[in-house]
Amino acid sequence: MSFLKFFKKSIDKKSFEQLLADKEKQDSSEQPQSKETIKRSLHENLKKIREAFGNSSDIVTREIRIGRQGEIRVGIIYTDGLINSEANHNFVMESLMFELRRNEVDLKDLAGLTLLNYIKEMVLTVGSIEDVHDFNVITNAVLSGKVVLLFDGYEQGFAVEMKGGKERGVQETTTETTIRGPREGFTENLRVNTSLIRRKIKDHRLWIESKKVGKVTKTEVSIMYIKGIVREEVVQEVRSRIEQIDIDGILESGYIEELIQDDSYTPFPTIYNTERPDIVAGHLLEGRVAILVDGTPFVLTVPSIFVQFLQSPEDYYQRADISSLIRFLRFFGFFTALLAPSLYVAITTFHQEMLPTQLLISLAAQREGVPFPAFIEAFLMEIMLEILREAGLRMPRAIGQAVSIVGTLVVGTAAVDAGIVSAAMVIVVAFTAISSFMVSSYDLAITVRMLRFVFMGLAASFGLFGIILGLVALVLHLSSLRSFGVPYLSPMAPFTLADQKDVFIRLPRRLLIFRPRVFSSQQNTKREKSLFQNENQRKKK
Amino acid sequence: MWNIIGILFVSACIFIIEALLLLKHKLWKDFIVFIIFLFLGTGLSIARCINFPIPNPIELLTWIYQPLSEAVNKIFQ
Amino acid sequence: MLDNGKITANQYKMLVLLFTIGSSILVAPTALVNDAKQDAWIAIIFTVIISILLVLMYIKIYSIFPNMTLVEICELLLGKWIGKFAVALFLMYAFILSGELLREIGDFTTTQMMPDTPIDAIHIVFMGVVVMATLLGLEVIGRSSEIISLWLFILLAIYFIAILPQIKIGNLQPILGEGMKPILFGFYHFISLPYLELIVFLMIAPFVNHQKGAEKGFLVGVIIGGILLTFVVMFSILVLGVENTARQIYPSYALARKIEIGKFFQRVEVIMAGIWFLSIFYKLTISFYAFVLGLSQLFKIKDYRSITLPISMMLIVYAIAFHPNIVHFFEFVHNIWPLYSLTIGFLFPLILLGTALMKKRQRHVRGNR
Amino acid sequence: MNKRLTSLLFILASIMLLAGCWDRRELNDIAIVSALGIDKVDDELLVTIQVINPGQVATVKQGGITKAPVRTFQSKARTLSEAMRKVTTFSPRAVYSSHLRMLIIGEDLAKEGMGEIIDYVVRGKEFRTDFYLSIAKNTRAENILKVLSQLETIPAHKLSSSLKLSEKSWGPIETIEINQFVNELVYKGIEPHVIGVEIIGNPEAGEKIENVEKTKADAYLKFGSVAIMRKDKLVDWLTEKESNGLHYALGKVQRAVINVPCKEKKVAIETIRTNSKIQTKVDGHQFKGTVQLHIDGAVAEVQCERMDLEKIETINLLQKKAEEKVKKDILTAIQASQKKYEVDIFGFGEALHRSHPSIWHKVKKDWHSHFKDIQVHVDVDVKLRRIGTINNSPLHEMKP
Repeated sequence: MSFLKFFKKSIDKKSFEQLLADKEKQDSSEQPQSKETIKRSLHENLKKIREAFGNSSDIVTREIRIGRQGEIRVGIIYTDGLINSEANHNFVMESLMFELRRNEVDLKDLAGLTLLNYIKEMVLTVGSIEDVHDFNVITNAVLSGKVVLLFDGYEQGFAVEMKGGKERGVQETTTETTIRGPREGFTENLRVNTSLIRRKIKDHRLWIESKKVGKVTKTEVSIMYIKGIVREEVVQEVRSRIEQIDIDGILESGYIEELIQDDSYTPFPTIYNTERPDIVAGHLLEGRVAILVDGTPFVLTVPSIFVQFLQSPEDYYQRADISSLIRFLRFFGFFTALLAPSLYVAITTFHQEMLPTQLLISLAAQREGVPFPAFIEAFLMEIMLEILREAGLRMPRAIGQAVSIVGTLVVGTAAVDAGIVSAAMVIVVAFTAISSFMVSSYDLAITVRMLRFVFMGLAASFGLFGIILGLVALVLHLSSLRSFGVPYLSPMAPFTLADQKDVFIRLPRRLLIFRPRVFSSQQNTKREKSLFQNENQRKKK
Repeated sequence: MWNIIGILFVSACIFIIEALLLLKHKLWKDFIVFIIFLFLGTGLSIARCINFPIPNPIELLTWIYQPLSEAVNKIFQ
Repeated sequence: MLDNGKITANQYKMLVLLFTIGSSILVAPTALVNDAKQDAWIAIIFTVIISILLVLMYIKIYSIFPNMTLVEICELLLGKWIGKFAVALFLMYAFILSGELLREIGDFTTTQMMPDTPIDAIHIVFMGVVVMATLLGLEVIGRSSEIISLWLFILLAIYFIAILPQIKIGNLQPILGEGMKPILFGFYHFISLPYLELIVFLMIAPFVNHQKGAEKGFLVGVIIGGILLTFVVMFSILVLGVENTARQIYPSYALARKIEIGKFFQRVEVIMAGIWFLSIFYKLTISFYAFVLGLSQLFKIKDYRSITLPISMMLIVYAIAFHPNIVHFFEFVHNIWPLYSLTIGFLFPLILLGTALMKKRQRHVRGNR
Repeated sequence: MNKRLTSLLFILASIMLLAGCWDRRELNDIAIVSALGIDKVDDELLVTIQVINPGQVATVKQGGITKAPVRTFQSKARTLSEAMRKVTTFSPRAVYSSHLRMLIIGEDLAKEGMGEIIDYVVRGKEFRTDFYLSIAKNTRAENILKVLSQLETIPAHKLSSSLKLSEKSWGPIETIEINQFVNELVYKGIEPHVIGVEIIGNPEAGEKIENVEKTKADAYLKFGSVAIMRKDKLVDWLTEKESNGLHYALGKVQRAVINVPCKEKKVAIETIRTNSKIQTKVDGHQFKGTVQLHIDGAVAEVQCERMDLEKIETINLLQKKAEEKVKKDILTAIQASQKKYEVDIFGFGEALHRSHPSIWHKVKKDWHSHFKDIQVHVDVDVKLRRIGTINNSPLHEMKP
């Protein structure tokens, strides 16, 4: 193993160094004007900015005059649609144009301040203002929803935070619905999303680190964790993996997911994504790290383990006994979704002796005249099902309904009547489809859909023997996976007795005192009190 | 015929997978041992396919232990 | 020492357990009942007790050299050349064991489940998964064993509970009707089949992350495995009867055929096949792993992974070439294997232990001077 | 690492998909055998298989009967395997016998010795051991298999389910699975016995579908007496009384009726559960057998007048009479087996083995001759627990 590791490391290192070099080269070639500071002449500056944006119509560059006689010319630059234009009118332009005139301020003598400081400190009634000197910074500021003010005769400007514009509000999630539980879901706006979590966890130890990722898109990516609960190594790992991302664009958290996951040769999701703030908050409290990406409502949490893809937030909102039962049902659903068609194929074509006689006779009667072998029959039906599902998904919602009805009822019945498939097969396929909806995570459900075909192939060639071997191989593969250092199958393998309270069953809350040991930094309890105790202990050390 | 081609194909696959890795790291000793065993494996497989007799350790064991085994069985009968 | 990752004591325990019941769980009743008739269950309990002593010996060796595999211990104690020779003998044992196990899988599958499938195909496919496990390394094998043993326990529980209604107590009588000799004969065969083979665990023990845990896990695994096997043998006699059990090639499978609860829960002998496949998979994987690892240590190469695939080719060939037919296989297992196992699984570690203790004393004496 | 595994899995997968499916058989390619009949004709074995016609069974369920729900195929050969293979030459589908329900042996074959067929049935992977064994009384097995049945569409299923049912509710009948038969065949302390099946009515009419359409069938099958065997050969048929006694002694009776005489009429006692124990003791050089039988029963029917069921004496009397009745049956059976047939169907030898293994080893060689002289003591204990939903019979107070 050692040499393999070494091998891997050396490759990583090499490529990383190379990447860095490439990056620098690219940076220098793409943005030669990067170090350029702004000029004294406003006119020139505005012209330059307009050129930089190629006279894009949504970039507004406006020149106004302020002061009693309008002696100072100010350029206002912003992107239409990205800023809150009302606030811009009220707090920037009005302040500049009216306040200065109304108060009859002598711009030559400003209580000992320079003009710019005066404007910054006494005129502009907005929250965040940055000084800018650089064209590059200006373009970035304009693109991220800031209003840039340039003053004629000064080599300095202001970037005023004025984010706004049309955005989707906080709505109910459509991908992860629950009967009981909060209705709100994340939006595309990163700030809104962090605020949603902040509202749930009102603690100063909830830390956020942000970074711009994507050379072209410059998407903001934040990692969020609760200091003191989270394992430092995991945060460090997340940080460094995000650091290493070298890509021109991040359009969705899926990009990040793919770039930072441990093992790309696996059909299983090793990073959890969710649209629900309550899930993220729960995960943070267990000691995980959340990765938020601007522009998508899907938030990633790491490390992720296998069982959590079969759990639902509702498990924690309902009574413990009901939740446990439903969890069992979900595991059952997972296995049926994975194995039902392959078991049917294996039993009816290899192990007929396993069927009760009456069942065998009625199955055989149904199969009279069916032209395909059971495997092909199952395969066709499964393919048809997948087509229907995908078509229903992509179609306008109104038509989708009709398609699914046509698909399931008409095609299914007609196929049986025409004697192309047997009725039992339709039942099996339908049952499988329903079961796959029990798998609470969509990512895992897709995996199951894919692996189902593998198992059908195994069943068709070796019957139950093949299925058993397939299952063993599957378990081996799952055991070899890790998610940010945490074994994917934990806490079952490696087995941790203390963590079993919240795996297949969920014990009542008063028994769930401890956080899962695989994620959190110490064996600290879920209760605040002891968290402080831990901090104290650390200080003593 | 086909199974010999199959065996050669599999051996070639194994060779490509492993040898490249070993050579890249200049693990000469590993490489030599690997090659020896690959030849052994391929040779044995082909020998079996053409029904060529291959040495069987079981026969050796039987030859060694047979008298003892008979004695033991006699005791217990 | 090669870097193979570490396994936990619990995983080690599960591996020992799976190794103990693997293969034996399917065929043990026949051999035992053939030897000891009604008293097979006494023979098995007796064997389990003796096997604890045997395992204590293995543990002793392990505790003297907690960080070395059997191959390394051997070379250290017996010197380079004698050591290498002894290692070669041990490796041959591991290789033959792996081959026999693979053959057993092929024989069972082609006899009971898929008579038309060529045995080579079964071997290749099964070996494929074993190779996958070996390549993934001990850590993965250990972790997966925890999951698999969970399934196994569930299946075993179903199996045992479902067979309960079929029991006829009268089948156990007469107790000790044939005297002690048959029991000893049963012991002689039974200790060789799973227990003496446990020596391959000395190749794996050093990779357990906790020495005391490994020692305890070894014992506990063997005892639990022994209890499960006792149950299987007892149920075979209680349900099938002595004559019938002795006649079956795969008695546990025949036993599972008797399961019938109501009209719906029947024809589930595949449960037994599942239990057996899962457990023998680990037995084969461990012995194969021990062989490949030992071989790589013998040749002092850096990573066993590079020779795994070629060796698996050889194993597939030998699985067939070892025995021309199933009768030859049974005769070998019945007559030769116990003695061979005694040599490698008992005599060989005994010599090692003796040498180790002697050297230790010498060093002690020298140290005193 | 992963590259290595991926390529390995790819190779494996391609091998599997390219080469797999040796054992595949589709449901519509197999002929499900429901019953197997074996006769001996001119030194050859005549095999009759009853094959289910699934399509037809399904249509029967929907109401219409057009064709027979089963087909029979026959072939003759020296060995069973050969005969079974030969069937394929005129059956369009592969013969599949895992769902066999009944194995019926012709009487001629049984008399000659049915040992030769046992091995095939036990060795074959396809034969599960859960089917029932039966001997065709006074006829050939093939004729039994040709009779169509009412209520159950598949005759073999009719046979096996009626056998199972009557085992529970009718004393003389018992199911014999092939494993039990083989065990008894091998074991020296007991001889096997097999239930017989016979055709009542006109056998030829039974083959036609019209047989099923009538309310009273022209021909139907009935289980009745027990065939006792010496080794694998049929010795004789027990009478109903004897088989009744045999099953009581073996504890095989679950629910049965004991008719106890009262005056000229009868009182019927229904057994609820029985529990029997056969033991053999050694008394000097004498073997002494005991049969202990406990029966829990209930009064099911009273025919005679003036019987006061409210009195404990009446119940005691009834118990005693029932005990005598059962004891007589058992003794008859034992006597018949000892004197008439000289076959130990009760398993006294087995009981001896269990209690005195060392003595058994000495006598097992000629247990046969020892068995004849065993003194058997039968001890029956009947307990009447209930008397039904009324206390005294209306007959009790019927006007004289």
